[in-house]
Amino acid sequence: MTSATLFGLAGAALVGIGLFGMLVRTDPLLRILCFNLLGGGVFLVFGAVARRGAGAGFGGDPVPQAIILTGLVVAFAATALAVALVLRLASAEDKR
Amino acid sequence: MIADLLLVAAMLIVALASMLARQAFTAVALFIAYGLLLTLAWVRLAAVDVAMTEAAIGAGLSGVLLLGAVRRLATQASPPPEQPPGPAMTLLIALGCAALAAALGAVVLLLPNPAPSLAAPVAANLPATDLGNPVTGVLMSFRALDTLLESAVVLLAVVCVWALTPEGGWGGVPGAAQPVQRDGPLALLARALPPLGIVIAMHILWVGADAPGGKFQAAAILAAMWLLPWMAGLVTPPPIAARWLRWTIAIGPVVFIAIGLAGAVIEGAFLAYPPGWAKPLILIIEFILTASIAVALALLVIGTPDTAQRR
Amino acid sequence: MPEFLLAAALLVFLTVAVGLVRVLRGPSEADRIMAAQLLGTGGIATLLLVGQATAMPALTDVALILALLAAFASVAMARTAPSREDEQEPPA
Amino acid sequence: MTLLVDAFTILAVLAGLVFFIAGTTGLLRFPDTASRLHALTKADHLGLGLIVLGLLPRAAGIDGALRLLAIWGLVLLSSAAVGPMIARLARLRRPGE
Repeated sequence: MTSATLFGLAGAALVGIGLFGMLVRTDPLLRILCFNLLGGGVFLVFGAVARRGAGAGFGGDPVPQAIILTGLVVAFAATALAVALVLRLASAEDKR
Repeated sequence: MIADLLLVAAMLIVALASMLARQAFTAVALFIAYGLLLTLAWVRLAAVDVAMTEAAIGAGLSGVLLLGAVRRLATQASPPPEQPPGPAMTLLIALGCAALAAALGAVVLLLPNPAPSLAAPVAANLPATDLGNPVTGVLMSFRALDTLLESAVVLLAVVCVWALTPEGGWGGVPGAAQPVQRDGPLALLARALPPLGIVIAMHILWVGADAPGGKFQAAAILAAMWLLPWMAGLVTPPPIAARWLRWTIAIGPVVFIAIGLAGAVIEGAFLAYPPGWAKPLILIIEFILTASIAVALALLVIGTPDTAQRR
Repeated sequence: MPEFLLAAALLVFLTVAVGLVRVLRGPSEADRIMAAQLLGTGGIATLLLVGQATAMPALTDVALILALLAAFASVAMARTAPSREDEQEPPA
Repeated sequence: MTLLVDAFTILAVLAGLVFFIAGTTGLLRFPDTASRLHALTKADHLGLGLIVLGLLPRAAGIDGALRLLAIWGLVLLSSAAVGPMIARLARLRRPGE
């Protein structure tokens, strides 16, 4: 087994772990955290695809790598919005 | 290979422990460790640009964002907890998640051989951009539209976070007030680190054209260097009504679109760069986007304006 | 020489990975922060050794970012924990 | 000359490794938070410092060496700032434990 496959399989397992946490945990903050664990898994699977596409003197296919990079930033933006929603919900609850 | 197995085992254990942690703080501490391990995994996958972004955003900014939320929620009455699923349901969910993971694993094992790759076309067309880093080439030229949309997503996220402002707080100072610490270890770091961090961010941005690095990594470092003095209570963020603040986060996408439209007029395609102008135009976009994204990322961590804290 | 540096990198990583037990077990927040910090430092050392062994100077830049952001995350952790000191710590 | 440099690197990196192993052992085995903090800072300061020292003569040019030193300086600075914060945290918690 190549190390790309190994990391791809790890990514698949992380998707499972993250999804389970999102469905089972009840604390909204921990759900957001599990969403990020899941995201890491998805990116790793894609990273394995990029590594397998190594060629032309590059260690990996630069196109999926660039898209993972974009994805990381978008995932952060989504996380920040989700956290802001949770905090707003808690402060609304606080006033009641 | 031994190193990879060790890394994968550590990653899975940390992820599992983070998912199962009883306290939010423990979960976030483990999540930061997970980000550090992922950084090493990206290096092993020969994706150094991604490793840098993971170190800056995955381990750094995301962790601090979640920690800030833990801190704020600790002082507030939390909404009534939801009922967790019962044991039978939990088992069912576990089986479903395991099936999904197994299916994804099968996909990984059944990937076509030889792997389809765009590495060769990228290598063939990279000289036209005068760039040495293929990932920057993809981000700024071959798939520039994705990067443009992404910068718009970050801007939109800031607008959405601001839109959650409670009644009467609009236009105020974003985020919770931070306890002021004029001296002590945090103030020391908040004063000593930013000058060094700004130099490093500029270095990462500059080498990004030819070596791993670039605007996202640089922007994340700059955001962290603004957040440190904010956490120490040494600086107050500008009120969100400030014009210059709004212009700063918008100018990156605006310049990107303007250069794209100029390409449509001159070269006949949106975001097409005239021959010989690719590198200077890319560098202009990168520099301006870095400033916009850095401020936007920091504002995302700082959060929604509070009614309690007004100018 | 590259073989020696790679072996050293593996050993450093193995050591800090064992240190992860402290993040898992705690018992106090301070212990978890320390273990996370050790992982950061160990990760930096690993990156530097691998970068030198495989002639990838860009890994030094990754280590540089890691050093900056790990410091940032560590102070955020150390600052977040005390606000919860009145809470009961469940036995680990 | 290269032999000398190699010997220097091997010695310094090995010494750094010893501090990493000692730091982790201390973190795992020491009975209370304060002594564990003591063990951790040894790994942070000396472990990484010695590895940086060992790699310094092999660095690519002045800027490579500067980057290595900057990394060590950053870790020293952050450790110096986080150490007291952790110690305060440990002291605050002690009565409750």
